[in-house]
Amino acid sequence: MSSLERTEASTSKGLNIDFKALGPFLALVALFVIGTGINEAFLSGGNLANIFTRAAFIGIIAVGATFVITAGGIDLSVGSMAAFISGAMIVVMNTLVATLGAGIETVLLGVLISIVLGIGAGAVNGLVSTKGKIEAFIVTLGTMGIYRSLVTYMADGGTLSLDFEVRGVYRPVYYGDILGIPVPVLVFFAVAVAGYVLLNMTPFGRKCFAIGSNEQVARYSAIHVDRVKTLTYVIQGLCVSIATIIYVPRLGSASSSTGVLWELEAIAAVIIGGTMLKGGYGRIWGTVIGAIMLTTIGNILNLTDAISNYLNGAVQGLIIIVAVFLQRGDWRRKKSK
Amino acid sequence: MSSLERTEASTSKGLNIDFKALGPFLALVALFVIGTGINEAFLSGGNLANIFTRAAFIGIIAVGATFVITAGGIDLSVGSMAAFISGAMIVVMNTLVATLGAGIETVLLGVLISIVLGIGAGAVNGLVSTKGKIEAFIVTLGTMGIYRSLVTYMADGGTLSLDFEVRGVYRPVYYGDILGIPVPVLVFFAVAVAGYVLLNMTPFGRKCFAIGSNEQVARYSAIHVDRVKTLTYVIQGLCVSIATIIYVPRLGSASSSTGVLWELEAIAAVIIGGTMLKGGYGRIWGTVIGAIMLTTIGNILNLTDAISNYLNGAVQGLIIIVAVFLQRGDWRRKKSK
Amino acid sequence: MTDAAVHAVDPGQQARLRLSGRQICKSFGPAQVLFDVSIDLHAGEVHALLGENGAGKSTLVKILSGYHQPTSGELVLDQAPVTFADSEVGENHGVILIHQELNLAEQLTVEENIFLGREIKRGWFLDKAAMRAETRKLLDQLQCNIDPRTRIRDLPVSDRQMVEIAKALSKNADILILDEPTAVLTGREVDILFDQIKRLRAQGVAILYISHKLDEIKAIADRVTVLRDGRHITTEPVAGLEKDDMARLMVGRDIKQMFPDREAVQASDIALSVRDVSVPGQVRDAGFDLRRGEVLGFAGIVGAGRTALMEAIIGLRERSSGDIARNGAPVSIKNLQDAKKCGIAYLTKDRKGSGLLLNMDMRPNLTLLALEKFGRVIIDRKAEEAALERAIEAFDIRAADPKTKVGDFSGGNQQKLLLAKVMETDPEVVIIDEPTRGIDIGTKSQIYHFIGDLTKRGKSVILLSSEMPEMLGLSDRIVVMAAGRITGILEGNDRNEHEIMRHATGISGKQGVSVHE
Amino acid sequence: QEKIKIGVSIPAATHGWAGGLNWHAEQAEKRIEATHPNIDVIVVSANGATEQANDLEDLVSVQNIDALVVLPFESDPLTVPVQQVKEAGKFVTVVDRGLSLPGIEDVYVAGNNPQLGRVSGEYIRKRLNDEGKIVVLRGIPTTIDTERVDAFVEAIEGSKIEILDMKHANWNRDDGYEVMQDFLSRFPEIDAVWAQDDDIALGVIEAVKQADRTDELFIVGGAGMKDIIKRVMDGDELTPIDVLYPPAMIATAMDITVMKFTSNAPVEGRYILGATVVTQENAENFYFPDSPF
Ligand SMILES: Nc1ncnc2c1ncn2[C@@H]1O[C@H](COP(=O)(O)OP(=O)(O)OP(=O)(O)O)[C@@H](O)[C@H]1O
Ligand SMILES: Nc1ncnc2c1ncn2[C@@H]1O[C@H](COP(=O)(O)OP(=O)(O)OP(=O)(O)O)[C@@H](O)[C@H]1O
Ligand SMILES: [Mg+2]
Ligand SMILES: [Mg+2]
Repeated sequence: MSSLERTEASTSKGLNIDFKALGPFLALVALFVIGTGINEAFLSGGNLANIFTRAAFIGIIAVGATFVITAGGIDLSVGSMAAFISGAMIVVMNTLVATLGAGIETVLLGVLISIVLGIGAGAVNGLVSTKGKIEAFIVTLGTMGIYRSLVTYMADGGTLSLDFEVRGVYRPVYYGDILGIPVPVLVFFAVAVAGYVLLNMTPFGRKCFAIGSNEQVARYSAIHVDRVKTLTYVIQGLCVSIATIIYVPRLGSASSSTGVLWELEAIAAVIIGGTMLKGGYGRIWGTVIGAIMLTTIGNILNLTDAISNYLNGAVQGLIIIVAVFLQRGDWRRKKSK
Repeated sequence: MSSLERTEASTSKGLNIDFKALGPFLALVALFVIGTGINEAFLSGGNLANIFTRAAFIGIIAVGATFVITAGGIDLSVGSMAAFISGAMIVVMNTLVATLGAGIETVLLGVLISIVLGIGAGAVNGLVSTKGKIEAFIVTLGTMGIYRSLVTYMADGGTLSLDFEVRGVYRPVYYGDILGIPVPVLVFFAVAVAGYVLLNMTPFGRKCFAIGSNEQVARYSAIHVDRVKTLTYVIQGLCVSIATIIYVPRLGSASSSTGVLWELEAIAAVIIGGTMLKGGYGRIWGTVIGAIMLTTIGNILNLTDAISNYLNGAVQGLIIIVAVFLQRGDWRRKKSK
Repeated sequence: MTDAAVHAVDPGQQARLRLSGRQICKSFGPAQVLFDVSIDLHAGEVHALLGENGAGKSTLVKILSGYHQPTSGELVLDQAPVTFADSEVGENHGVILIHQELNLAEQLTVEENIFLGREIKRGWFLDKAAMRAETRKLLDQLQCNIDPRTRIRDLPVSDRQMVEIAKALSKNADILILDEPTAVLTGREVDILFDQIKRLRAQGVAILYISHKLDEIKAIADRVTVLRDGRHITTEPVAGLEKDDMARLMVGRDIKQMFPDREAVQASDIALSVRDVSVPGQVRDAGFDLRRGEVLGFAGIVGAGRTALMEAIIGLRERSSGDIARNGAPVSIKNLQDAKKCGIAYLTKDRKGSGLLLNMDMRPNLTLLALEKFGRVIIDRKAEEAALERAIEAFDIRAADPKTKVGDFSGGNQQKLLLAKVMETDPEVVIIDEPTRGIDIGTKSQIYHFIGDLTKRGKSVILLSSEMPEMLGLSDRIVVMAAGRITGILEGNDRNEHEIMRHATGISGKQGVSVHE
Repeated sequence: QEKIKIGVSIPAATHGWAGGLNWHAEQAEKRIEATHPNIDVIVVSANGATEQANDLEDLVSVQNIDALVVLPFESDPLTVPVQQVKEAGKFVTVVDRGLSLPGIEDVYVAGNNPQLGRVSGEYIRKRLNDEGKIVVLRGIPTTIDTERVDAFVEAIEGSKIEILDMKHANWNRDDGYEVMQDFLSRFPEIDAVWAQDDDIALGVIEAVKQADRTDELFIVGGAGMKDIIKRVMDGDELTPIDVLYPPAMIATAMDITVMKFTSNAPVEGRYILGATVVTQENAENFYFPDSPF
């Protein structure tokens, strides 16, 4: 009898989970229907490619943010960090042209620098907040200012532009495609899969969940809380670096206005996707869909002139609220029962 | 013997609390010392009045944010809300000039509108998040876009400008002083005292603490969690409205760029002051000092020509981190023992 | 407490029926946990509720007090059907429940918690002085010597429980329900609680009392209702029942031997040796040897520093001095990971705060401590599932639905899961702090035998317990601590309650004056 | 001997043009301080109107400046704060965005936003022979943006030029790129793009290139960023002209203000800098490869 109960229970649970996981996906489908209704061009291959390619930046960063938030942290510095890393990459590559020429090596070295800086910047955020015992909010608010200042300083207040020859070599990383799928989308997909595996299938991911849901329990379970938390920031930094690597060849420039408010977008994508801001529960696929949703909303607004431009923000805000409401509504009701 | 131990524990606790409360204050004193070191004019009455007057805006908003955060919520919409309310006040007062003339009545009606809108906007944030069961982060991210769009729309993309005659009447609310103390500072002080009393000396405040500390426990203690949470947003709205009332006579205008990033500053002031972002512990005086600290940092950067403007953000970020580190360092160490 | 005083309802007083649950059924999702349970509570009577872990006791009392709604069935209060839409309505009708799990806001102080949601006001403001005075009075009534301004998170669990009791008492209950109030209390505190219960009974309060300690039921209850697997088994006067009868009614079989047989262990074979461990303000110069295959008991009054000592040994607390050796070789233990590598495992007494992730289901909880066993790169889910099945089997963990969040488990099943979690590391030395807190008598016996088996396999156990029978029945030797020091190590015939108390209170032993009779 | 202090208050370098502004201000500071040892220039930058008002207060109360050069973040909110500086007896030079009340400033060095819109509109009108379909990418919703767009619309009024849509690209390259991508998906036929600003224009260029529609349209930017000037100079078909709105105007204003303290000639009045059209012929005069803008 009890085993019978168990089977019943687990199947219905299965359905439940599907619903929960389906939520963001359904909201996304709804958006796509709206988009198509507004303008047929929405469903054109080109437009879809645009949406997914754009979603890649925020999405990759948001995958990192999913780790940080799942483990109970927050990182406000990602937008500035992206600007800073872009700037540093450009400066390095421009300098290297003189010695190495505008070849693959130069680009690879730029990429290397980006990864080193991303990991370093993430480690700074993580170590200062864990070892210094300062709230992550404050630390990353501080580094947000610092990284942005650094890029402004490097650019002398203006714009850092990548050498045009290097751009040519580097260009395919953004504009290229493999079997018709844009490279950034492939990278996004790869990062998401890696993130999924890391968060859901490895001891490290499990530890992130544990720390986010109860730090004390994690400590009593022989988890090196500080180390794991720091690593989540490092992963965030690495994700920012990857996003930057595909961002730089797009316009070949970086300035103090690069990446402004990306942190908000990234966190929003994470939360829309169902990850809990208080930590303890994270969902990479939700994040991916959250990022695509955000991009899609922006795209839809550009496809119609029915709405006054001045009200774009309002429509965007409304859609976000409604989408999250629709996606959460049902399982919440169940829970509160 | 066990009672002896306990007495020891409780006295040291008493000391602890003092230290903890002193922390932000000491950090502020350190900042003042730095300021004076850089430029003697820092301590001039005029400059100090400027600092405190400026701190009033962010400070008043941050007092409201202390309630929201203590009860475990967050409000990202305050900056946009301030812009929206400013805009609405200006439109209303400009319209009233035609019928009522540019007198006290016009200003008072403007103030009334401001309060109604503040309470209303706060209620919207609170109700949508509690009744709709949507994360406050998402709701207020949404309303942030909505309020800002509304002011842009009202201003037709430009600037709403208060009638110059009304400005004359309204002016003393910002520029006036009583016994040498600028009016905004007095208002700030009054709001802080009221906030302190409400948070620490009334059942309502107690409920905020309880909800932030453990919502389940609060619910089991017959606390109407949704109602109290909604009220914290209403209080936040009211505080934004009060801040707006003293803001409008300063610049006499509102546009889509009014109040940008004030939410970040307000939350930072709250966290710097020692309130916990996860809820359950809030401190109004800490918030007040946090707001003054933030303003002082900005002021100090204007005292010297030594630092490149491009690096302002970096210096600001560093000081925030260091200040919080100094202020937290000791009691944290005790705790981790 | 051991003497089984028998109480009957005072014949002169009409046993007035106050609250009944009729044909209560309850399901959580697909899992039904209560089947047609009925219960009557009379004024001036202590009614005990017995049942194994997961039998549905807590669920039933939550329904009686309005925290849950029954799926079917009804409540009748003073002959009239009622619905408690929420606990507030229940409380307004005088039904007060002390939860099995502590229900306090940890960041608030004692007085803030006691008056949470019903603060005393003067005008619009809190009357803090009045609340403090009232709190003081309540605590004094319970002979509980804590500062009303202490934050809950700084209190040991037993004090927290006393705060819960004080809170309930202050609500002037007509119908008071206590769900395992004594699981975390010391003997003295239990006596105090019983005095209060008797006082209330005399005042005509109807009391429903849940406990796994059958002594207590004998001592305090008038009638007892037994639940098994969510079904009502019987309701009868306690007077006619012996402890064994109750156990049989609960478990459905006889419990033959509570404790395992102990074999003598080799005194020279030292598994763990601890010297001069100090933790500022909590432990001073503590040292002892743990023999292989031994159960070493640690006794002492609350706050004696037992937990602090153990946590210091395994690196969860910073120690100012101390040397630790495993099998004669010195080891450096700086954190729990190190301790784990040395084959030491620790079971915390605070299962909610530091034991289990309440928002997750069983599987991640079970494997969290021994995660590397399930794959260093990718977690082997199959192995995890297998481990879970084994643990459910071995520790008899009963969850109506294995996917429920651990936080929704019955208290006893949480404790079993915690034990299973710790044992996943295959430790050589197990330090267990209050291992049977909230565990039913049948399972308790299982756990004792489990501990016995461990030692037979050459593992060593350190047992921290405030339950005297458990301490005496299991331990080969008993270390007694008082005020942060080890005051004596009792062996052979010295292992008795009297000696333990003398050492624990400092009357005899290193610090005190030795009085021999 | 006390130095003469000149405070310069400008918006922070949050977009390309403002970046240029900051760069020119710093260059001018170095140059002026080198040539006039008795003058100290203090440049402060603000992230918003409120912050700029704070800066003005600080320049007066702690730095005790003698003169102020201010490029208001927005005209309206800074009117009163600048007025207070004036009332404190300082010499005031206002740059680019005029104040809402007349007679406050001693010197006004004006850019001409409506003219930028008008000139751009007139060019597009002429080039398209009064007929065609265009899209417009606007800046950040502010008065400046509105002034430019209004003048632009007015300039093409009466022609058969259809504005397919206007969207805000916030004077930002990334936004320019994305908005243009969406315009390109939406409209199969676009004859010209008014990007209003060179940062936006750079994003637009990449989007057009990506969509492979470089042959069907041309782009008019604005401000005189070196990258665009270079393209104009090189005769790029995509960007035939640029309309000047040089951030260097801050340096001009600073120089004029210095004159007040170094020469005896009266310094006052309005200096209006026109929105010059940069073509391949004259581009060389406006190309400064060393500037960050
Ligand atoms: N909120 C809930 N959601 C799902 N299942 C629940 C919930 N609450 C209780 N249960 C299940 O109901 C059953 C009965 O639990 P209950 O807590 O009533 O047992 P109990 O008799 O109090 O046991 P114990 O002696 O261990 O405290 C358990 O299987 C438990 O997992
Ligand atoms: N004043 C206090 N501040 C913080 N924590 C305290 C305080 N007093 C007691 N505790 C906590 O209560 C627990 C008491 O542990 P301790 O080791 O002192 O006693 P114990 O003898 O193990 O108690 P028990 O008999 O309940 O196991 C410790 O975990 C300690 O952290
Ligand atoms: Mg129970
Ligand atoms: Mg200078």
